[in-house]
Amino acid sequence: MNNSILTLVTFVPAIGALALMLMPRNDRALRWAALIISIATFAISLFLPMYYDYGASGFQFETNRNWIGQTIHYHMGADGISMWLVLLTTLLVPVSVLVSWKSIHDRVKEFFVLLLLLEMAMIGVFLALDMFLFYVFWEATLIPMALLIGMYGHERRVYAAVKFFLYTMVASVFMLAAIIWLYVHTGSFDYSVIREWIRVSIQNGSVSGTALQWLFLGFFIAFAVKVPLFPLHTWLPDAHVEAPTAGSVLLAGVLLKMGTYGLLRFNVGMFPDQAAYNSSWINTLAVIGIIYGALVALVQPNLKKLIAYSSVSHLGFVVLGIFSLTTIGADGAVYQMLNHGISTGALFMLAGMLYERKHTYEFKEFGGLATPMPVYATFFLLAVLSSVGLPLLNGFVGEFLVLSGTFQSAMPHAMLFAILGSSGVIWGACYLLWMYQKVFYGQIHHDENKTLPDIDGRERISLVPLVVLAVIMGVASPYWMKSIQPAVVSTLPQAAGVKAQAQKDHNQDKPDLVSPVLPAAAAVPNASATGGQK
Amino acid sequence: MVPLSWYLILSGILFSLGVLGFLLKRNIITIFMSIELMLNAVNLSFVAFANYWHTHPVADKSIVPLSGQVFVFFVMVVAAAEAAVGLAIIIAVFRTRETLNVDRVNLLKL
Amino acid sequence: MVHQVLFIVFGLICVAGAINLLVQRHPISSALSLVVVMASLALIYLLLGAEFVAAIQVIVYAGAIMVLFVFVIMLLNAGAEERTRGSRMALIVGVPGVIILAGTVGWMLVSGSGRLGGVNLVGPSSFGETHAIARLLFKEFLLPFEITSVLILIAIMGAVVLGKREN
Amino acid sequence: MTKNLNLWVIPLLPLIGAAINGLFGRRFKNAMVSAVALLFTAASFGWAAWAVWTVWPGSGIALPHIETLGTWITAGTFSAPFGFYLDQLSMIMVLVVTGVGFLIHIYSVGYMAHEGGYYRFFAYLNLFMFFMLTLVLANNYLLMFVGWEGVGLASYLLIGFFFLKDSAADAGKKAFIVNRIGDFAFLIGMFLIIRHFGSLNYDAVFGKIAAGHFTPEAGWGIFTAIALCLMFGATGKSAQVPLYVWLPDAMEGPTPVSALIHAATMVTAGIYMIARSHAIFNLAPHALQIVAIIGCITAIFAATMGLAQTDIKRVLAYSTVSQLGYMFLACGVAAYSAGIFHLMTHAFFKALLFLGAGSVIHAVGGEQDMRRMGGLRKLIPVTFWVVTIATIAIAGIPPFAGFFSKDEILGAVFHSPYGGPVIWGIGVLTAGLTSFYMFRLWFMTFFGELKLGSVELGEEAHAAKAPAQAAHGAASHSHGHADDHSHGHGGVHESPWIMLAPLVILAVLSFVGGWVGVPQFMGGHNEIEQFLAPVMQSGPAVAGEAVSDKDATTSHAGEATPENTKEELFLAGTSVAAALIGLFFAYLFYYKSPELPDRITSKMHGIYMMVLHKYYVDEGYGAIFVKPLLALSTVVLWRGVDQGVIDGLVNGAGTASQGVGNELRQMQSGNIRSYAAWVAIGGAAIVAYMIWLGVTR
Repeated sequence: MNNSILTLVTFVPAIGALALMLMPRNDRALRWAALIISIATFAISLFLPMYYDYGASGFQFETNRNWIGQTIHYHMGADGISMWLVLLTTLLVPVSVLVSWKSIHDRVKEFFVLLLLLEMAMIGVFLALDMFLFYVFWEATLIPMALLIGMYGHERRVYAAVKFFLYTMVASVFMLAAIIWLYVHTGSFDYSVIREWIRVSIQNGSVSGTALQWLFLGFFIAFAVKVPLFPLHTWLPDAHVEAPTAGSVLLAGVLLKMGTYGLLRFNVGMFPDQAAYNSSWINTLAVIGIIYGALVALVQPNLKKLIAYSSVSHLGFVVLGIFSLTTIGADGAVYQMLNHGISTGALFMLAGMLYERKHTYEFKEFGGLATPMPVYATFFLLAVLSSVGLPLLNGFVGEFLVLSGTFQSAMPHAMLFAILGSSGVIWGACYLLWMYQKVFYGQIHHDENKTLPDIDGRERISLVPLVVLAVIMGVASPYWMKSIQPAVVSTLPQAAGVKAQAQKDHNQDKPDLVSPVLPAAAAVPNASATGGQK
Repeated sequence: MVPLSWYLILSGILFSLGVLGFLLKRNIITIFMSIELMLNAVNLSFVAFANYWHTHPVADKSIVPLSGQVFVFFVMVVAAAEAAVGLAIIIAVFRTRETLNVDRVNLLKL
Repeated sequence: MVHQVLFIVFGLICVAGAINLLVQRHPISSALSLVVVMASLALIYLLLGAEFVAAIQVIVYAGAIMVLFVFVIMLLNAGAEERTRGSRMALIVGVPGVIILAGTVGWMLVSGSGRLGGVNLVGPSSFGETHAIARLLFKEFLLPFEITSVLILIAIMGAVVLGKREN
Repeated sequence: MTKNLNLWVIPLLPLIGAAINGLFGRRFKNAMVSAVALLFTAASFGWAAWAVWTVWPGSGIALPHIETLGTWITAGTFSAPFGFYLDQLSMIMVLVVTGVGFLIHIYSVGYMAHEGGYYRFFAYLNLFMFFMLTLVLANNYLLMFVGWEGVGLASYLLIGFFFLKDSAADAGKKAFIVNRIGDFAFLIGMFLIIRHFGSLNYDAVFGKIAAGHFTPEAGWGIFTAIALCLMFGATGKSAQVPLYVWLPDAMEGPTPVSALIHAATMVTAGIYMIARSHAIFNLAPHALQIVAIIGCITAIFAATMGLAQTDIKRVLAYSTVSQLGYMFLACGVAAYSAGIFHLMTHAFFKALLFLGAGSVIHAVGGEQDMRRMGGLRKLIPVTFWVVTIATIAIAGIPPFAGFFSKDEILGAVFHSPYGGPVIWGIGVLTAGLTSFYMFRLWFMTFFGELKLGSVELGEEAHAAKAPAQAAHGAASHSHGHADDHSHGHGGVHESPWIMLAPLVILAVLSFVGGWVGVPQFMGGHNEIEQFLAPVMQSGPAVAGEAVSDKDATTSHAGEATPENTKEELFLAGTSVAAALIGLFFAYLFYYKSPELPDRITSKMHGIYMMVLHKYYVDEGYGAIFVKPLLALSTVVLWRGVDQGVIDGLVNGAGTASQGVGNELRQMQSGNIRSYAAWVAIGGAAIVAYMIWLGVTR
C-alpha cells in the first residue's frame, strides 16, 4: 500500500537542488533550471487533488517504511488540510523563483539550491506523520531559511537571521522533549498511534492531566513562535525586512502556516481536552495579536514591516479559528491559512518589485505611483482588497468562517473574542488603505518616481496566478471545503464534532430562544486525569 | 596519655601554615617547601591514627592498625618523586626566566 | 604525664620551625627551618611508637629531600625574596581561606575530642616493629608498593630530562 | 409554475461591462468606452424591467421568487448560496437602481467627456452597478453583505477618482473606513442570526419568525441585539448620525458619482436592509424606537448644517443626510412602505438636483461656491426649470412627488407610538428648514445679479482653486479644481443635450413620482402602499402597535371616515405651510434683501460659526479617535511593547550571557598565585562540606 507519490513530491526539489549544484555557474541556465524543477514539482503535486478520494476522511497516499531501526518510520500521508498546504508551497516556490529573476545576481547557484532544499523541507513538514520525521523536517526548514536571510538579505540581515534561527530553535527544543516523552511512554513515534494511546489513557486514567498539560505546552510553545503569536512575534518583522523577496514570500506564505498546521494537527489533534482547557488564554493572545498587529502596522514607516505586522494580525484570526474548536471555525482557519499564503505572498512580491525599482521600502520615497505604474497599482489594489477581506475575494471567506465559528464556539468568552476579532476587520481596512494611499495616491514628490517603469511581462506572469486564485477561492470555496471539511472533523475532538452536530439539530427543530446565549460551555475539564470531555 | 585530638590539632596547624606559605611566599622553592610541610602534617595524623587504632581496636576488620604507618611510607615516596620532578622544573624555569619570583612566571597571562 | 610534656615540647618546636619557614626571607634559612620541623616530627613519631617511620622520616625526608632542596637553592643561588607588593589577591583570598580552614578543622577536632578518646605512650617494640610493617607492606600493600616503584622510576627519568641542558 | 428568470443576469451584465472597460478600456476611444458602459447598463435595465413585468402581482407567479445558482460558502452546518430574491420591495429597488443608474450613465458621457481616466470612471461605475444589484437581489444576508461591502469599495474608488488630489484620496479612504465600521456591526448582526437561526437565507430566517415560535417578550433580548447591530450597520451605509461624516466629504468625487451613489442608490441600501428585515425589527420595539430617534436627530441635525454651507454640492449632501433621516424615521415607526416610497421619490429629485448642480458647475467652469454664482436663470434656462421642479419637489409642495412621500411619513409618525407629536413636530420643522435651504440654493444660484460670466472670474476660479496642475494619465488636458474642467472660457453656456435629456426625464419623474402614493383622504388609493403590503405584512405585526399599524393602512386604504380625513388634512396642511414659510424666508433673505443674512449671521456669530463648521464633528472624531489611536500605537505599542519590552528581553539575554562570560574570564589570569588561591578555596570548601555532611548525618 506504499504509494510513492508523496515521496516523489517531497524529494524532487532535493534532487533538483543536487542537479543544480553540479551545473556550471551560468546564471541564466541556473535560473531556468530552478524554474523548471519547481514547476515540475508543482505539476507532480497536482496529482494529489486529482486522485484524492473526497469521500474518505483519513490520511491518503500513505507510505510507511522502517527508517531507523524498527521504531522510527518514514511514514508520510496527506489529508484535506496538508494536501492543500503542500499545493500552496509548490505554487509559491516557482513564483518566488520568477520574482527573484533579476534581484539576485551574485551567488545565484547557492540561492536556488537553498530555495529548493527549503521547498523539500516545507513539503516534508506537512506530509510527515511520524513525529521524528516531522521534527527532522521542522528543523530542516530552519537552515536554508536562515541562510537565505543571512546571505541575501539587506543591512541587518545577520542579526535577523540569527534571531529567526534562535527563536525557532529554542522553542522547538521543548517540542523535542515532548516527542521523546511520548516515545518513551508509547514506544512509537507514529502520530495516530500516539493519538490513540492518549485517548485510551485518558479514558482509563493512566496518564495524569498535568503531564498532558505540559506536553500540550511543549508543543504549543514551538508552534506559537512559528505562528507567530503575540508575545513571540518580534522576529517576524526583522526577518521579513531583511529577507530577499523570495525568502519573504516563502517565509510568510508557508513557514508561518507550519506553526498553525502544527497547532491544529498536534495540539488540538492529540490533546483535545487540554486544547479546550487552554483555549481561553490562547484565544486572548490571538485576539491581542489581531488588534496589536493591526495597530502597530498602522504606524510603520516601512512597507515590508507593515506587511509583516499584517501577517501577525491575519494569523491571529487563524489561531482564533483553530481554538474555537468548532467545525466552522477550524474550516475557516484552514481556508484562511491558504488565503493568507496567497494574498500576503502577492503583497510581498509587489513590495519586492518596488524594491527592485526604488531600492528602499520607506514610504517617504513613494507617493503618487498610480500615475507612472497603473498596472502595478491595479495588482496592488487587488492584493490589498484580498488581504482586507473584501467579499468575492478569498480573504472574506476565511475571516467570515473563523469569526462565525468563534461566535458559536462553546469555549468560554467565545463571543467576546469573536466581537474583538471582527474589529480586526476595521483595523485591516485602516492600515492597508492608509498604506495604499501613501504609496499610490497624491502628488509625485520625487522626480524619479515619474519615470518608474511599470511591471514587465515576467512580473505579471508571477502575479497573475495568485490574483486569479484569490478571485476563484473567493467565489468557488466549496471545492476546497469539500476536502478540508472531513479532515478537520477527524482532527477536531469528537466532542466538538458532536457539539457542532448538536448545534445543527438545535437550530433545526425548535430554536428555543430562551436557552442562554452561551449553551452550557464544555465543562472545563479539570486538570485531573478523568476530567475527559462529557 | 595524650588525647588524639592534640595530635590532630598540631597536624591541622602545620597544614594551615603550609597553606599560608603556599599562598604568601613569592619564591617558588619556598612554596615548594611549604608543600612538603603540608605533606609532613598529613604524615603526622597518619601515624597518630595508626597508634590510636592499635590502642582502640576498631570492630571493622578492614582497618589494619599499622596501615597508617605504611601510608606514611607511601606518602614519603610520592613526596620524594614530586620533589625531584618539581626541582627539575624549577631549574628549567630558572634557566629560561632567570627568576624564581612566581609573579614573573606568568606566560599564561592574557 | 611524660608523654604530654614531651609532646608539647616537640609540638612547639615543630610549629616554631614552620612559622620560621614562613617568616624567613631567604630560602636557605627556611629550608633549614623545615629540617628542624622534620626532625621534631620524627621525635613525635617515636612518641607514638613508630620507630621505623621515625627512622625513615629522618633518612628520607630530612636527609634526602631537604638536602636536594638546599642543593638546588645553592645551585640557583636564589637571592632573598623581593618585597613585591605583589598580588594582594593572595592576601585577600589566602588569609581568610586559611583562617576558615584552620577554624573549621580546629572546631571539628575540639568538638570531637570528647568522643575520640586519648592515645597513650606505647612501650618500645610492642607495636611498630619493623617486621610487622614489612609483613604488612609486602602482603596487603604489595600492589601499591610495586606501583610506587614505577612512580619513582618515572620521576627519575622526568628529572633527568627536565634537568638536562640542551646543548 | 415558477418561470426561471435567470435573475443572475441582471447583476452580471454591468460586471461584464466593468471587466471590458477595466481591462481593455485603455486602448478604446472614449466613444467605445461609453458605448460599452451604456449598452450593458441598458441591457441590465431592460432585463430587470422584463423580469418585473413577468412577475408583476397579477401574473400568477408566486412572490417572493427565489432562484439559487449554487452554493458559495459551505462549512460545517452553515452554507450560503448564490441566491436571488425578487419580491415587491426588491422590484422597486432594482428598477430605481437600474433606471436612475442608466440615466446617470448617459449624463456622465457628456459630463466626463474632457476628464482623464474616462475608461476608469465607467469601469468603476459599472462595478458599482454590479455590487448594488447584488445587494438588492440577494436572497441571503451574506450575499447582501457582498453587495454591501462592494458598493463601499466602488464608492472608495469613485470618490477617490481624482486621486492626484490628496483631499479626494482622503475622502475616499474616510468613506471606506467609516463604512467598514458599519459593516463590522452588520457582521456581528449576521453572526447573531447564524447563531439563532442556523442560516442567513431570508426565507429560512423569516420563515422561522413567521412560524410564530417567537413571542416578542420571550426573545426580545436577541431580536433587539440583532436589530441594533443591523441598524448600526445601516447608519454606516446610509450616513446617519454617528457615522454620517463621510458623506459630505464624498463630494470630492465627480458629480455624477454623487448623484448616483450618494443620493439615489448606495445610501438607500441601509433603508432597504431595514425594510427587508422588518420581521426582525417588528419584534424588537426598543430597536425601532432607537431607529426613529436616530432618524429624527439626523434629519434636524443635517438640516441645520445645510443652512450655512456655501458649496452647492455640500448643501445637497447635507440635504441627502437629512432626507435619509426621514426615511430612517419612517422605518423607525414601522411605516416601511412610506420609507421606501420616500426613498423612490428622493432618488428621483435628489439625483436631479445633483445632476442639475453638475450642469450648473459645468456651465460656470468648475465654480462650486454659490456666493460666486447668481443670475443664471436666463443663461441656462433648461437647467433652471429642471432644478426648479426638483427644488419644489424636495420642499414638499403638493402636486410634486416630495410632498406625498414626506407627508406619508409625517402622518405615520404622528400616529405611531414610537413617533408621537414631538417627533412629528421636529419632522415638520425639518421640512421647513429643508425648503428654506433648498430655495436659498435656488435663489443664490439663479437669481440676483450676474456675478459670473465674465472671463476674469473663470481665470480667477481657475487659478485660485486649481492646485492639481499635474498631467493626469493619458489625458494631456490640464485639470480644473474639483471635478470639472474649465470649459472653454467663452463664459456661461447651456450643457449639451446629452446631459439635459436625463435631467428632463428625472424632472418628469419627480413631478409624476408622487402620484403613485396619493393617500385616501386626498382621493387617491395609495397604490404603492398596497403594492408593498404583501412584503411588509408577511412578518409579525409590530409588537404592541399592531392595531395602529393596521388602522394606519386601513384608514388609508379603508373608508375615508370624516374625522380621519380631517385629521389627515390638518397634518398635510401643516407640512405644506412649513414648506411655504421656508420658501418665504428664503425669498426674503436671498432675493429681496441679500444683505439681511449677513446682518443676522454677524449677530448670532457664535452659532453661525458652529453651524458653518459642522459642529466641529469631524475635528472631534479626529481628536477623540484617530489621534490618540495613532499615538497609542506608535508610542505604546510599537516602540514601547514591541521594541522596548520584547526585543529588550531578547537582546538583553544575549548581552547578559556575554557579560557573565567576561566575568569568568578573569579567573584565568595567568598568575600562579591566584590559581593557588583558588585551589586553597576549593580545598576549604570540600573540607567544610565534608564536615557539614558529618555533622548533619
